[in-house]
Amino acid sequence: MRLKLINSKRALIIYLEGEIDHHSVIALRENMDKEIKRTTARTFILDLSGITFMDSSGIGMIMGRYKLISMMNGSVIISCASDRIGKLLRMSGVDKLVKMCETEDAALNMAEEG
Amino acid sequence: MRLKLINSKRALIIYLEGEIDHHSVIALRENMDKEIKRTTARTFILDLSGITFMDSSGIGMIMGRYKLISMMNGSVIISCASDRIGKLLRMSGVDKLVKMCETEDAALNMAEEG
Amino acid sequence: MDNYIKVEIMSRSDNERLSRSIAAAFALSSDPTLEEINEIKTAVSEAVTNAIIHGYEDSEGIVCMECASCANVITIKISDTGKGIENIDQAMEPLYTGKPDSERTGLGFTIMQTFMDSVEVQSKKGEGTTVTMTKKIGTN
Amino acid sequence: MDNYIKVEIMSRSDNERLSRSIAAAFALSSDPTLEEINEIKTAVSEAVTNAIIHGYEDSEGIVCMECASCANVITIKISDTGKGIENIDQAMEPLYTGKPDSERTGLGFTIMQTFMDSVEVQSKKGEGTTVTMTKKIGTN
Ligand SMILES: Nc1ncnc2c1ncn2[C@@H]1O[C@H](COP(=O)(O)OP(=O)(O)O)[C@@H](O)[C@H]1O
Ligand SMILES: Nc1ncnc2c1ncn2[C@@H]1O[C@H](COP(=O)(O)OP(=O)(O)O)[C@@H](O)[C@H]1O
Repeated sequence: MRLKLINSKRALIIYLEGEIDHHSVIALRENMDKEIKRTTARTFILDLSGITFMDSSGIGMIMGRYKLISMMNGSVIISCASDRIGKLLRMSGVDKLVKMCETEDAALNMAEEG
Repeated sequence: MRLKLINSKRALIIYLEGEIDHHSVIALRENMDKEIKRTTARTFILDLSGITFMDSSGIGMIMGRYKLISMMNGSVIISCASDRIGKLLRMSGVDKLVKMCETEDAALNMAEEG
Repeated sequence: MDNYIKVEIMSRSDNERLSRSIAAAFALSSDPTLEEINEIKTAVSEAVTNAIIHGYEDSEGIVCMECASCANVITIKISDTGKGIENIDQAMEPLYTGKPDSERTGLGFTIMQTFMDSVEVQSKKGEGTTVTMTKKIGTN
Repeated sequence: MDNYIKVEIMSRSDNERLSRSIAAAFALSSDPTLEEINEIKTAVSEAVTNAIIHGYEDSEGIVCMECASCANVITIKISDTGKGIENIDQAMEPLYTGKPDSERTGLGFTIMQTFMDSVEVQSKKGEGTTVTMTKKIGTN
């Protein structure tokens, strides 16, 4: 996980990396929640371009973060999901809750508008 | 396996590729012997730069080709062996029978001299 | 039958990755596309994760994975001797999860069914669960 | 014991590659260097090839591979129920091969000993052979 805070837009880009499954999600969830709770950002962009594998545990993790961030009145944008991950996100209905963008720039433009 | 015939030097460069074990060696041996028997080349340069794995079946295969080529009065040069494959070749004494070069150019220079 | 392996794996969450790597390595000799490999990996990951967290409820146990290939069909059977499933039809319903308090989505079986050609579940309460999946390689 | 898997593999020559991929995938969680992974793969390839061509003499059989990790030591046990070795000391001598007419080098055991920290061979004529190898990860 790498982070980039875009102060001008109060947006935090969270770059997720590697394989996301029930095992790796445990540490990832903890790290993300810590950052989500202490940042000044209001828009959270989850950049999935570095994800090489993801199963339903990843979907659960994204939904969980969506709930936490919504509770804090923040919003979530998913960017750079591969075709396969896009399919999983649609299957689970995450795409109905969360905005999805193909590029980081598009996500940042949305952050500005929102 | 890819081949390059350098007519001016009567040298045939044989580029070996992928994983060499007891399984893959079966087809490889057959292909190599066919080419060795029909070519006009006298010097055979085995380029190992494309080998990603090799065990003692590969050593046996190289020794077998050395014997065949020697019987036909040809000579063998090994080029571009990785550190690990170099170790295997020294363990087996192949380096005593066959000239070893670090680059293709060095191998071709040797072919000219020989 | 063309080829067959049987693997017994400890029910540790870091072995989810190992299991799907093994299934992918087995499938390789059927010359699948990258997409097909990824679909197999995802389905295996779902079934093995279920065995670990639902079957054994994170306690120690052995997950067994058998892979067989016959012509261009790959069959993967994943079994545990854990607590079993009482109502299989309900368990397979999309979005049903027996662990609503965790971040489970209830989509494991749905994903297996989407990515594989067939999914069959056998289970008996207290005795364990076997999931058998097949996939034809080279159709898309 | 940290982790353990047991794999049963058909004695087909194309499963030599599968076995070493599985051993490599198992070893990954001990955080080895690329060099260490390659040494393990080579040793496993030698032992599995021996089981297939010497143990079963290319007939059908099951090769069993067990991998265990304990702290930073990986133990790999490869066994067959094939024809066995009459004289183990002789078999382990560098350059000794029971198949001088093929292109075998007689270096299999020597390579296992060079690339692993210990190699132990148990065998009984007519009953089969078990090769147990260990390697400490993170020493070079
Ligand atoms: N191997 C298993 N052993 C026991 N129960 C299982 C097993 N696999 C699945 N189940 C049950 O079926 C339910 C649905 O599974 P699934 O669709 O994979 O969703 P999830 O894992 O997100 O709960 C699980 O919540 C669990 O109650
Ligand atoms: N699993 C086995 N079953 C029966 N014989 C074996 C086995 N492994 C090794 N041997 C015997 O030991 C000899 C030496 O083995 P090795 O050093 O690997 O060389 P190579 O495989 O090149 O012959 C073999 O030729 C064979 O006679």
